[in-house]
Amino acid sequence: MSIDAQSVLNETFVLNLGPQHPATHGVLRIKLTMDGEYIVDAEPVIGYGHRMHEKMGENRSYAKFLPNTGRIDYVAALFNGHGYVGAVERLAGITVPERAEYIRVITSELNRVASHLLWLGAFLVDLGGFTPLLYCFDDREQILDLLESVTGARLTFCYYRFGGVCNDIDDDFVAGTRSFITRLRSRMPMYDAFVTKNIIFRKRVEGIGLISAETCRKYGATGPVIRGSGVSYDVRKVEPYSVYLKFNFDIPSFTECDCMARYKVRIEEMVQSMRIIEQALDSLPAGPIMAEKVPRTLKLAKGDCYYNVESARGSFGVRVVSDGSENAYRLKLRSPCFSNMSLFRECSAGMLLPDALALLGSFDLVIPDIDR
Amino acid sequence: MTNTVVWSLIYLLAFLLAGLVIGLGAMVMAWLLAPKRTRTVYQKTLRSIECGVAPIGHAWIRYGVVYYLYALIFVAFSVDVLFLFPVALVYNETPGWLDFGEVLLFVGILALVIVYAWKKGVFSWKSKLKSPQA
Amino acid sequence: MKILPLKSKFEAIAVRGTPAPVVGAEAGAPVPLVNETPHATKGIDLDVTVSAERVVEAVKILDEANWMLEAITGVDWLAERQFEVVYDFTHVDSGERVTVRVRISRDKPELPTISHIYGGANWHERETHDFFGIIFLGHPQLIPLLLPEDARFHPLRKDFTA
Amino acid sequence: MEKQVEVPPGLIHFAMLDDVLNMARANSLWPMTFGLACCAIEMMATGASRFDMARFGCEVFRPSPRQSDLMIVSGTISRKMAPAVVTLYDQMPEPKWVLAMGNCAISGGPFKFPGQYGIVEGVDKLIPVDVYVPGCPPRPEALIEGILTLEEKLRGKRCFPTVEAR
Repeated sequence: MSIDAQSVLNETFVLNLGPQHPATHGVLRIKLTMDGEYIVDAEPVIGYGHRMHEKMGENRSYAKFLPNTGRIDYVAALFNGHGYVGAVERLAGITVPERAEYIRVITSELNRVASHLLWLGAFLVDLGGFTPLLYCFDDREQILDLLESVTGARLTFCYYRFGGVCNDIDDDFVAGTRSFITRLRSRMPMYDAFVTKNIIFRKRVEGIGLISAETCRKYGATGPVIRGSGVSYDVRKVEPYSVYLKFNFDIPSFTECDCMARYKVRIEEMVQSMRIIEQALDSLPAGPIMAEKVPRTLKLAKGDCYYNVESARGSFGVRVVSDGSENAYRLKLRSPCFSNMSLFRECSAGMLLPDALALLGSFDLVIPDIDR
Repeated sequence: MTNTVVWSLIYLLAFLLAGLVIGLGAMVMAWLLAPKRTRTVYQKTLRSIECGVAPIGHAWIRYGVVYYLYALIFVAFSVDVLFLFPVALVYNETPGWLDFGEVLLFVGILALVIVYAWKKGVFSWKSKLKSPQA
Repeated sequence: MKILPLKSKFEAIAVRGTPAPVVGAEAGAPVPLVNETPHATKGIDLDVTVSAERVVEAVKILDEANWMLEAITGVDWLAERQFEVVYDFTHVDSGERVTVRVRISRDKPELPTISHIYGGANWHERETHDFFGIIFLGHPQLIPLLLPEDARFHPLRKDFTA
Repeated sequence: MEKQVEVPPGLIHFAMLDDVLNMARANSLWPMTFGLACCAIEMMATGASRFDMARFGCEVFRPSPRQSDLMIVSGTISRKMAPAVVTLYDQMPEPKWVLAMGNCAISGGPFKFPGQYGIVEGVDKLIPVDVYVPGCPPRPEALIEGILTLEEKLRGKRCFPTVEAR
């Protein structure tokens, strides 16, 4: 009996890519129905990292929710803060002074580079290479030192306030950022030679995990996932917020739709972010960093509004529904990883298990961002 | 039983004894020194590991034959290496390229296994999903 | 400006359907309520209020015009004994936002599913079902998503006590 | 659940032998990769090149509970995750220790509020804990101090200098 005929009689078995697994970057569980090495059906089971952010949004005042924003997507925490603060400012009609907007852009873009560096290390550990993680963490520590000197935290920042930022950046922050950018630019060719041209890495990611632009639209996937499928949708350009209009930078997008395209998008995004930071540092205006009369306990007008930012993983949106009291009536956090992950079941049918892990790694997941 | 034969037998015996002592000794030491009881909360110590959740279904099912073929190829080559051990002992006795030629011939013939397996499609993981449509 | 053709299509739904009153809207207003809101202060370009039966039609209009589903949000208006379900759409080229709002009664919270049109809605609807207990008719797998499998409580309802 | 925290003794044990065993165990704690939330990123930073836990014996991060003897609970334990945490604790062979990293693992941290429905307030409600490392997330140096405290608990005396409060 030839091999083909034999394999038709196989039974499928169920494997748990469980809550505690090195490749899931947290507590994501995937129920894999397998036929040998091929995935018949991969049903993600989420909720193991659910931490009730939206419930907490309702039973505490607007200002008390600020520390929570650093713990939704803690790898790129400043974007959540920017989204939440932006939504409340839009509903309250607070205008943020120019310098504070620039500081927000600089620190957010630094956080994006740090998030992409952590993703680069973790993605390659998923594919089996441990050494790049040490290089990436070394670079990332430089950014954490800079951000720690200004915000006081390494990971779960709570730096933005309604109407501005709480701490001004000084000269050695600016000097440190410039020296960091020159250092990272000198190391990018090393990453390029060390990883991008590595034949083992290319064999694991090229042509693997194809996601069409139509699937991205149907599932609402945004960020590097949709930019890897040829659609250059970036909230900073398409729906400009803050002062991003003042900087010229371009949005990398590749049309191969595979893991390699998403990898190249993120590597190119790091370069673009450094361009933005440099332009922002050059034209940093003087002036106040907080809007003047922002009431201590904020009471927003009745009604709701939506504000979204381009986080490192996609478009992070906040919908604040207020009924005039000092607590939000309803706070909806639209997290990018939730939608990016929802297309995993459709895209991973029929793939080999190691390829499905490469696809999972190319999503750059943060599990509490999925579960909120 | 000349002197050298007795001595080589003693060496052989000593070698076997050392193997046994190291093998069994480690297990006995562990049995003596290791903690007797494992602290558990749900008494799930002996459950097979599935990332923290209960495994679904049982393992005795008919899964793909390709795993079995991989194991067969491994056995073929481990036997091949087994035969190379005695060759290594007497490799340098005769000068010239004769020994090298013999070893090459031996390994070459056994390498035909890979060519045969390649032709039969063992190395391309056939999948049930692909075969019905293809 | 991608929302102009949509505006007329949404009004078309209103003309054909009998103006079923939308609780909370002014009495007698045609369904759906379509009003254009400034992006700067509301973050939305077109705000459409639809009755429960029209949801699938409204979403089909947006799907044909290549809009992307961002999120489905549930809001519990306890005072008016109503649930409000808000569908957020955006367009990748123009960055405009359309919001489709539906109000359903709190005692019989049922709504037709749109997961056959937008695959992403599957998880969003399951999450809204988790938090509010809104039943999406025709949803393939309406079991708890974020809460434990055996969870029968709905935490984001205003009358939820732990 | 008895609060017996000490490692149960072996068949034969006397003082000198236990010292040798504990010294060996203290110098080679193999943590299990068990990242739940934000603290996991700080745990990775502690394992990476700058803070490098390997200098104190915690070199290898084993993914499987069978091969690890230290469970670092880093992050929030939600009620859906609690049975998995306890199952993993059971599946770890003796001698095993638990290090509760971060406020969420100690007492529920920022997510503990009246009327919360989703998290277990502290991992010591589920399994016996040896060392608590406070912080949200604790800095890598704090995690290393936690590991040194565990090693001091094993050895009986501390062989690395302590950080004097300046």
